[in-house]
Amino acid sequence: MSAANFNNTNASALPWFERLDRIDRRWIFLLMFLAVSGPILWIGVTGKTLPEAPTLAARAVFQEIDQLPARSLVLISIDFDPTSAGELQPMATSLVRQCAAKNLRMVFIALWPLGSQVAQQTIQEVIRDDYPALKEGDDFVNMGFQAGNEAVMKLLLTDFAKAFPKDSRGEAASNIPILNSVKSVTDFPLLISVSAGYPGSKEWVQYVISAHNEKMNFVSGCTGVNAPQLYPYFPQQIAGLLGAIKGAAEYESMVNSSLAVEGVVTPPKYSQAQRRMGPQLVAHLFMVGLIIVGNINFFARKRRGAA
Amino acid sequence: MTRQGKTWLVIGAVFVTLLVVRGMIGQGLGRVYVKRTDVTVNMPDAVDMNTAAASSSTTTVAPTTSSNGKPLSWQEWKQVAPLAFAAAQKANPAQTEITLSWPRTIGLWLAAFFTLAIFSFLYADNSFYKIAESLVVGVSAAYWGVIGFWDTLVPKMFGALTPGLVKSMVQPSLVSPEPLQQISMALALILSVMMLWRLLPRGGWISAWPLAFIVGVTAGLKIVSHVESDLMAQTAVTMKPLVVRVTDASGATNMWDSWWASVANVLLVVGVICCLTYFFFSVQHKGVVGGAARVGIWYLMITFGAAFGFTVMGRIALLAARIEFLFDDWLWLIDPNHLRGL
Amino acid sequence: MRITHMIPRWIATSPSCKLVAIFVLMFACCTNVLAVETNKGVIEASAQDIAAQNTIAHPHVATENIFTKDVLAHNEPAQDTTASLIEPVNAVAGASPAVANATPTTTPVRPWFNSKKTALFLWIVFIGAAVTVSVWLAHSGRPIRIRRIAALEAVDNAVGRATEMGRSILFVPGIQDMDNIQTVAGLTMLGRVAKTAAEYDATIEVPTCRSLVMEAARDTVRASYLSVGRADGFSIDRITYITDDQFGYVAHVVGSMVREKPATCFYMGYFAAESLIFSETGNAIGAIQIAGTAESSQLPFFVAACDYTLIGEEFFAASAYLSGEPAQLGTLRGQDIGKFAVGVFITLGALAATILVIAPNAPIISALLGGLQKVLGG
Amino acid sequence: MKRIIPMWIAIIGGFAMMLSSFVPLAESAGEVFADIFNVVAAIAFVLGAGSLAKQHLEKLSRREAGWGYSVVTLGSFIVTLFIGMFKIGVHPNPNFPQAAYSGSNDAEGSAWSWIYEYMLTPLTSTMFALLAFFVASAAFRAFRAKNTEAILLLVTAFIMLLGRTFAGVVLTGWFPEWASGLRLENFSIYIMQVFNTAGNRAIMIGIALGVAATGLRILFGIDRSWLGGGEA
Repeated sequence: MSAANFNNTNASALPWFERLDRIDRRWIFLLMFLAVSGPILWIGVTGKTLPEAPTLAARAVFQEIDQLPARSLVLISIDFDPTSAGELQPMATSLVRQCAAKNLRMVFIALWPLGSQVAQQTIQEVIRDDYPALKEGDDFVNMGFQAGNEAVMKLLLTDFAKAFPKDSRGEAASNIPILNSVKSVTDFPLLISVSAGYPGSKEWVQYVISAHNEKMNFVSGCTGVNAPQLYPYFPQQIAGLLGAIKGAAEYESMVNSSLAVEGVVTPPKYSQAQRRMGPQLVAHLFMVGLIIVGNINFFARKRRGAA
Repeated sequence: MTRQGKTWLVIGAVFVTLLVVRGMIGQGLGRVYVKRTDVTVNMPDAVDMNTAAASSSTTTVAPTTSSNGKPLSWQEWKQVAPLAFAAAQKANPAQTEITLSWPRTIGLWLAAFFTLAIFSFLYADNSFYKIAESLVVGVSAAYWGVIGFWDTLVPKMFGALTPGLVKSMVQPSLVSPEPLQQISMALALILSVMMLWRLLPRGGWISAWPLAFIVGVTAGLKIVSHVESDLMAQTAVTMKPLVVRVTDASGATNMWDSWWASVANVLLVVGVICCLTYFFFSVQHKGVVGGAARVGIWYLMITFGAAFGFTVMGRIALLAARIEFLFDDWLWLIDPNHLRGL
Repeated sequence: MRITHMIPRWIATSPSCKLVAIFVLMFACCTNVLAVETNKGVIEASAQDIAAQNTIAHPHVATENIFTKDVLAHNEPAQDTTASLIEPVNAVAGASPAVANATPTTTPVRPWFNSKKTALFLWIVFIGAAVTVSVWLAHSGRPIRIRRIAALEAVDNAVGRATEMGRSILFVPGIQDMDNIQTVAGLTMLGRVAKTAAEYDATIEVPTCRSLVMEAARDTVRASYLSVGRADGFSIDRITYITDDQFGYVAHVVGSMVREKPATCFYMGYFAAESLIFSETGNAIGAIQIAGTAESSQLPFFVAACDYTLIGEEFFAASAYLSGEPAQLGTLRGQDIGKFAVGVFITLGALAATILVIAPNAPIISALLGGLQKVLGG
Repeated sequence: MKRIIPMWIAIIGGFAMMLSSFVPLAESAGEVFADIFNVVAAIAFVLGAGSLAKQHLEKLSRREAGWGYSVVTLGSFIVTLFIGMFKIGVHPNPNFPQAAYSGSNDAEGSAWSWIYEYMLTPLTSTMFALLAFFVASAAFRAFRAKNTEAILLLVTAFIMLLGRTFAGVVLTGWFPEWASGLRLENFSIYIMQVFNTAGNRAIMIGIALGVAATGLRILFGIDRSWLGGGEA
């Protein structure tokens, strides 16, 4: 049990800042656990969430989808797997919900092997459960996963059916009504990518969007890690950007309020991200506290060292 | 046992006690309910099969299942919320449509065990973690092997080289392969055989050839794509005016906004140039170059700080998702999705 | 057989001649291709342009037109009551339905060279030439002074430390396959590190995330041990495949880290989230850690938690730097020439754009800016 | 000879690929290569599986410390492989019942999806979630205001941490309209769009040049360390 253990034998003989500096990091881990689990319990029991003030990038995502005429084609690329679902699933859910509510026709693709399952789950959760009028093949279709990363994107530019020859039911692309008017990816006025890394939004911009910006718009939802790399593309190449769980919460609140019907409670599955902002806040404050304590400690040691 | 060890023991004991108490009150602990549906499909006649296969130019292989023309049926189970089970029981206590699923309930408890086993690594390496680690390595290695087989080899290689087989066994809707596809897959097969030559006692050096091919082609492809999308595109968008005029709706220049937009552009252009200077290898970082390189490092540090802050968000969301799994799906401590009651 | 044997030999022994030969060849191809293109391309280009203008000019309008038709045909119950249905009516007003049918039915003969990519081609030739000339100069004896890269100066010490402590060295070549150039760069680093390790008689462990990487790493390390005459010290079982799964791999590597306690850890290649899991675990076991990646999202974590980090371009320069060979160092100068050119472009472009803001009617400046944009593929 | 032929394969393959990007007829060469590569990588799994089996069987036969864990790894590997390869518990696709293997492994209720949902997902995503803890300890240990660089790093991280939550709104939301740019949530976006963009752009440009130089070193045969060692 010594792996992550620090030597604490003479701890009591040292001044406070030395002791703090050598603190067993497991205490930090425990506090972190409490900082996240406490708010989850609280929000889980009370059901209250923090208010969200949507920023420009998130508003743009909402606008892009909102301005499309009904029955427009939307290509939704699910470029993540369940390991990132904590951040990205709320975005995927709300994006699909807004598209379904707007009566847009959705084509799901996946460039990550497990993305196809994520798409299937999202379809089940949103479309089949809440918009049962939409028909698979006519209103939405899940084309499954294709290996090849950016090669698939390039192929999509020339021949959609070749890149995704069949859907998840095994139906050939030529027999799917929704794809009748689709020759290449540029036939979609809007591309949505929910991505956790490579291949994902950055590759979409590089290989598809930068060359065909005038034909199609692109909105992206991404993890916190990827957000810094994608902000440079906003708003020229990426028309709207949801960055991390914060972006998801902002967007979610916009979709929820736009689709709210008086007297009907929004299903709680549509406010996942907003619920996660509570633990987010406490954990961030905890991190800030850690950095401050670490620095007080550092200066105390420095002063003692200098004296 | 050290004092610290004792403290941790107490903390652990508190958690276990809470768990036991939780199990005894209220709705109990995590269970999974499923709803049964019967699926019946008609096997198409042999005639239909032949017409379907005749549309392709390739040879037809007889279907492997023997029950031609007969209806085929099986049962499927879909997961439902505990609320649905309660409602069904209330309506008809003898119903068998929605039932408790033992395999999935065991799975749920296993999943909770694995979650805690991995978290236990934070305390120290231990046998629970080792079990979880051994399992995840074994399962995931096989998992990706299987994915490679069914998602890559079958549709791409077998689909191109033995389309008849793939059509009859896996994917009747397979589009007949083009010659180019067949040639490239044949090449892939040759390269793969060379690769696997290593397993034979002699001539293993030949496996360097496919590797060399891959390395060379990767180098060639990446040179072009990086120069195009990173070097040229990023340089082009950095050529920004250092003075910007922002106009209001009325057409008048907004001095305040213009000033800030100009400052942003100046900061951007200067930043890119200074950072590039930092990366110079053949010039010593002294004098003007040294100064610029130092400013470049400052920019890089701000970049890293921003990325750090953003990443923290993501990481906490992931932890929150795992804790939600423990509290919601397993312990039934909270019910944010209203699956067990309103 | 003889000739085929001799040519590679000649080329292998005199790289500079080879480089020049290859570039002459490339230029020849280039001029040839351009000549063909200019002769043939003009008519096609104009025809294509007209066709393209027809189709591209109002793509949104055209598609929207189709959508409105669809709406009528399907007669779906509209699920939302927001005002978006008004929009297409406005948009359609300016368009004629014929636009949608204006797609050319015949495909023109494809030219030999994609004229849209001339700028890209020139850039690659330019960078290639910069590298070639630098290598050539380096070969002809011009001394090259490369600035210190602290992370790389530390490699020898870090390997030596492992030997002194009697512990192993861990080398993680990233989590991507051989089709990622970072993996290739990581393996070239592995070659250098393994060579040093072989000299110091330190053991080096390489867990890999991909089968192909395992094979390549085995070849690389074996050759490194051979090159210092220590073939007996090489063990194939230290380079193992774990699993393709990112976190399965991470679980195994951190588990073995706390058990084996390597004295030195190298992380060189493509990394994603595991960067911090590795480097924090390495920190807890007190290992010296040297990281290198071009993945900018992971750099902050390596910078914060490792002893030394190769940032972006430095990572690609690492193996050249460590080799100390003039030819390899020459390529670093080639990189610098490229950077200098980029700097000049940005400066000129920014100045030109600024002048255009102040004096919008300066034809020379706008021509200059247009030219710069064109050279950059804009 | 054993080195020279691979070197030439790399050189010819690389230059052919580079040129193919400019020839419209051969534009799809990259995609064709990606297909070939994926197939080779999928087949090379045999080598990886062999290595995995070998290392654990050796541990087992030598009864090394912890050989029991090797049994777990090997056992779970074989079981998963068997279930996945033969699509255990997967019904054929209702549209194509005549094809025995037309069903997808991912269908709900299959053994494969059980493994996926109850083993792979909790194990891997919890591993991922460990990062939240490591991020905290790294922040405590490494974010010390030692010099200008460190101060910039930590102040920026600070602004981001506060600006991206409700705390930012509480702390600076009262700033008047003319200073709204200084509100934490807006200021953090400003940093992203100016400083972060500048830094990332320079890194990207540098990487592009680094990739080009690395690629050219390989294609010119200057760097042969990937083939093993200096001399050809």
